[in-house]
Amino acid sequence: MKRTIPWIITIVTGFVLVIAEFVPPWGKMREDVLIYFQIISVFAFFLGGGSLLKINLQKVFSKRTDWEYALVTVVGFFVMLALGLFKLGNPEMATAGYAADLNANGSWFKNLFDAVKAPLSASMYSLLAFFIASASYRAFRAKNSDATVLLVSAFIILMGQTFVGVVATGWMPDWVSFFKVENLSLWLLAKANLAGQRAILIGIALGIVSMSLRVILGIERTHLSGGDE
Amino acid sequence: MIQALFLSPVFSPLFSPLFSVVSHGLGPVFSWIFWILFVAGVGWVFWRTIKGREVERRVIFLMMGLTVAGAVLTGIVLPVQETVVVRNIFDTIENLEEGDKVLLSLDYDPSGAPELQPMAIAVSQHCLEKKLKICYMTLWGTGGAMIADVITAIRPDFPELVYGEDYCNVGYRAGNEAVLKVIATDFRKTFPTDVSGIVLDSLPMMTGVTACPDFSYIVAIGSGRPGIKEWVEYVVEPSGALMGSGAAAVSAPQLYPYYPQQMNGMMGGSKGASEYEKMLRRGYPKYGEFRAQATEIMGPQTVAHVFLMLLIIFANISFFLAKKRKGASA
Amino acid sequence: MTLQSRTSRNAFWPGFRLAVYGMMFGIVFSSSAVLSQEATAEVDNASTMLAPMLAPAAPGNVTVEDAPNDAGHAVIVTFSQSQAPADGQALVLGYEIYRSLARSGPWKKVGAVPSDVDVTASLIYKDAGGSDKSSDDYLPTETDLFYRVRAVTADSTLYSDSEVSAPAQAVGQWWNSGRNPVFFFVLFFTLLTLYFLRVAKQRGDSLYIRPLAGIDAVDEAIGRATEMGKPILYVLGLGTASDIATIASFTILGRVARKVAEYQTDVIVPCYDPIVFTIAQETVRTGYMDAGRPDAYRDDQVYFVTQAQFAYVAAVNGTILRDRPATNIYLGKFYAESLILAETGAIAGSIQIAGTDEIAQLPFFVVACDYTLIGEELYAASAYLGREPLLLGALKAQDYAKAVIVVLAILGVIMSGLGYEGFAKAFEAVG
Amino acid sequence: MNRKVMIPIASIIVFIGFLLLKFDFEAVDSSQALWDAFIVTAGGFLTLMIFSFLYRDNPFYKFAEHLYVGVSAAYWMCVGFWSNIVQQAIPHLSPWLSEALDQPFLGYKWDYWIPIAFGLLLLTRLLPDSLKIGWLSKWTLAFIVASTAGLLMTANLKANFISQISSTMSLPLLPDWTGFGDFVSNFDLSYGGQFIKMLSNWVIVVGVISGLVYFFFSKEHTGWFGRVSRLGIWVLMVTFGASFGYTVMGRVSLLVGRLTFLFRDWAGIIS
Repeated sequence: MKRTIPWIITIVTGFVLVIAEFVPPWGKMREDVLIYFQIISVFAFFLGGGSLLKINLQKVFSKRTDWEYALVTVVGFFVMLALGLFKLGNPEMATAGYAADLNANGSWFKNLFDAVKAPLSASMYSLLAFFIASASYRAFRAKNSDATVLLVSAFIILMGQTFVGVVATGWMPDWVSFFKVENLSLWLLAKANLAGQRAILIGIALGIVSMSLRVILGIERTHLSGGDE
Repeated sequence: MIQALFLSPVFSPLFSPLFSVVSHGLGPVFSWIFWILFVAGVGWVFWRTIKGREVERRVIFLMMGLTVAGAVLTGIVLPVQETVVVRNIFDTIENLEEGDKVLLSLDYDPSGAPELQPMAIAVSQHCLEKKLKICYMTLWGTGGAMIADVITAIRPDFPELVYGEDYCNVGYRAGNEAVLKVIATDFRKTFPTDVSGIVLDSLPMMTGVTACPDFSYIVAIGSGRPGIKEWVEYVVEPSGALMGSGAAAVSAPQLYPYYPQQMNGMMGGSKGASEYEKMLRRGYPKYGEFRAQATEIMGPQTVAHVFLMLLIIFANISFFLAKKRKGASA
Repeated sequence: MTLQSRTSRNAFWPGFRLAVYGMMFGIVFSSSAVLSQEATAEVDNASTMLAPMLAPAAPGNVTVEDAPNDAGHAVIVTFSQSQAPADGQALVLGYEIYRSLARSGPWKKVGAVPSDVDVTASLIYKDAGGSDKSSDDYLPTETDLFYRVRAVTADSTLYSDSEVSAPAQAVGQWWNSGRNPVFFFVLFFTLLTLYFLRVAKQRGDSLYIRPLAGIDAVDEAIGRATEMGKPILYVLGLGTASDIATIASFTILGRVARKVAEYQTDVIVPCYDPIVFTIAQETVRTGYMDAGRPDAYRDDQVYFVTQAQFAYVAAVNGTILRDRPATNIYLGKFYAESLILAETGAIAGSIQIAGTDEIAQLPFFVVACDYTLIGEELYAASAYLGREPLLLGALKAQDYAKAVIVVLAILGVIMSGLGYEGFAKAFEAVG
Repeated sequence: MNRKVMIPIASIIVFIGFLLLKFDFEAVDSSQALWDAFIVTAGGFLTLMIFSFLYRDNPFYKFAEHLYVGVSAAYWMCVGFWSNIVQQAIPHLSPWLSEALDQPFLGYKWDYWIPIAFGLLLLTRLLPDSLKIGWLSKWTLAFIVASTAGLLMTANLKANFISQISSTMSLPLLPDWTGFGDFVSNFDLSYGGQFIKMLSNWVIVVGVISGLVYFFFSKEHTGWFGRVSRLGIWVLMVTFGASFGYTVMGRVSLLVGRLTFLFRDWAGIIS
């Protein structure tokens, strides 16, 4: 039971979805399966929230190192959850009741989002600007032929996006306009880049098809491994 | 010749302390301090690298911060060159008929917003100018807030808009690819109601919309997964819907294999956004220079690019010097 | 014609009606700019000539066919347009399509098509109805349907109907022939995979796989961590349990856990996805068990962080700087966080091994990490390490499929060069 | 008092001071005004806390990190609950629940209980291990993995495999070819010229093929095979370089966005 039922579920679901691609009358069934998928994926969020709470509460109660910070996590979690689940301070509640837009302007949920989550994720993301600078300085060196090719191609694209490059090659006559930096960088992006992207894409697509095939045929069971079986 | 170069619109803001073209209120003195610090810093980094010593990471961080901060404070604005990839999206919308429906999917969160929000706003404004009807949706949980922000931003220009007739917002559904696969054939199965529980059938603009191809144009603006790639794989490929996209700069190169067969245009990063803003301003002059968000970003970005190129050059000079030294001693 | 000029004439009666029609057509179909040019001409006409006109010529040749490759409930209506207007005849703006279950009616309007400038061109309308009996636009399958096309003008009293079409039925197909190329490839690849699985089972691990630098470095890195007495950080990325990259990464994690247990060091696995977290726990525990040291496994080695991208990165960054792992291994799905992680790792001075099939992030790993598995190499790595017949066979099948593609691509290019476009066309899947 | 108490208290005082500075005392709607002040103040402080990581790990960063983790998990739960459970499932499950949550009831669909049941099975993971029913979540897992596999398989084959191959095949290797003489006499290196067009197509075709050769795993990369695979690596490196260079743009614009917020909204030093 612990092994067979998941196996049957896998095979049935997989086959429905693949065969529906080729057999039009099955289209409806596929839609239904995918609607189930949409609803189930929300439970993964619940599982996430639950696991987070479990781990952090354990930390707080056992007063492990940094338990104060775990407390911050727990408090943040509950405040956000309360604002969202009860739609507190939502101006649309007066007319629409609980159907009000969760993100209505002025709702406390949206306000807290703007105050805490938005700046945190934007700042975290913008750290990349700094890291990209240090990575360029540290790692972009012409150590060998591969690194040189990488360096040159990145450098041309960088030049193409600044006026420096445009000014530096602006003197070129029309019959060698290919070597003007803006053209060269566009060409690298649209042609040479495309070749590499396509090669990787085809390889990955094959890998995905192969793995999906093994999952649907019930050969690959990594995701079902372990546990108390 | 050199004088002309300095006075050209490209360069003069760089020398804003000299020509006092400062736009942003801090005044030339502060800009001066920034640029002096910048030049001194770059010089120092150069000297250190030539001497064969590594420059500490924090110094690089600081320099990067200073560069961008200086550029933001002085408010450099650079001319934008249009490309056909972006032009295609603008033309498609320009050629749609009044009353046509456009699906706008905002699949990003606040972290990607500096690049992508300007695209969403510019495309929305353009559609509403053309009296097209917009349906907003998102595949990201955080996208709901982004849609709310876009609508807040465009409302002042279009006070007469009626919800349900001119635009609507169906909001978010979890399920990533599964959402796309279903809406490609049946829109209402996934979105029976809009974001505040109103049945879609009762929204006048949604009559006749049963699946994605019923929209005259789809613009997917996204910064990751699920995003444009998934739109191509699960909506455009099977249903043949017409799509344009706005991509974060990081994913733009990866999306080139789909252009122009599967999507007829693409805005890449803030450059793409600023091109679109430029086209919009030319066609509809009421969107003045001062409201172009993406265009404001382009100036600092260029300065940062120059800084990065300098870093790469310094690093390689030092690398070769070190190799030579090693070669000499060996 | 711009929008302003159309709306400014709204006050004028014929113009108003025209605008209504125009909008109607606009809503139903994204028509060409040509239509609006026609309409402008008509506005001027109508405003100067208020005298009643004659009805336009009727459209003809209404033929109805079943729409291909669907589950029924749709037909395709083709008809020829009205002839160019003769003297006194009103200009045709567009055509309305009517459907009925009987030759005599009642008729139900199902859609409209704008007229084309070139009146000799025939027009096509796809009538796709609902499949739900209770729905308003239900279109029955395998029932006789009759169609009639009406040419409409700016004046609602001036129109003319076509002859009623011959009866036709919407039929559901059992096979979508437009997707044949996809189907054939699925079939081909399935057989190929099954064949090589058999071969791999028979021949065991004698199948050759070329060594991958990144993977050879893993053992070395574990040894280094042991010497330094520091832990190893294993990041599974942002993928879910159904992502191929994550599944491949599980295999490698199992192997790393076993090695780590043997060498008596520590492995830390912060997880992004709650489901991935549970599987990772099992994998590491099994690894420790295989190494014969189940007692060394602690529950807090593998822990769940959160399901928000940058919150997760923030936490992993903290771990890197606080625990200072000797080696960081990033294998799986990665997005924007790739460079943040890799650079923070470089600050901490760790050896870094990365691999992902997320193409946009590969450059950052290539630049900032010591070893990088590019795309498919990640999948291959799990086969190389595990040496399970299953994975080896699948990899072999992939390689052969690639060989076939390379040959086909070369052939295709030559064929196109020689002018046989059909060869490349045969690979295009429709619908 | 030790540092562990002093620093948080001092931070809170500074924060409240800043909040008061940003508060618009003349606003009509004072609760929204307070929120507005809070959004700007908190946004600025949290941004600085994250940026402090660039110097080194510190308690402020740690605080921001942990707050972020908690808030984001709850955010996803709320959004998912309202969008998929309330708006998508409940209108088809129960008229009573629909009314209680102010949703329209759209008719029974009994099969919608299936995903709800599967979802609840998934949550058995949260129960203590001693109950020994955690394995039930494998049913859900099987469903999720199989659906994704089914979706990925055909979509990838079509968009990323067959379409990509066919568009590589249909590239003409001799575009605008009018004979060798014409080619030589009109030869130039202009961007839109014939030679560059030809070069582009050759680069794509050869690049794709050599790239694929690099991804051959069951053959040793030696001899001519090794040389082609070497070319493949170079193609990949050009690709990575191009991506890297192009990405710099996006990354900087994010920083510009943040700094503009800090300077304009938070510190108020630019207009």
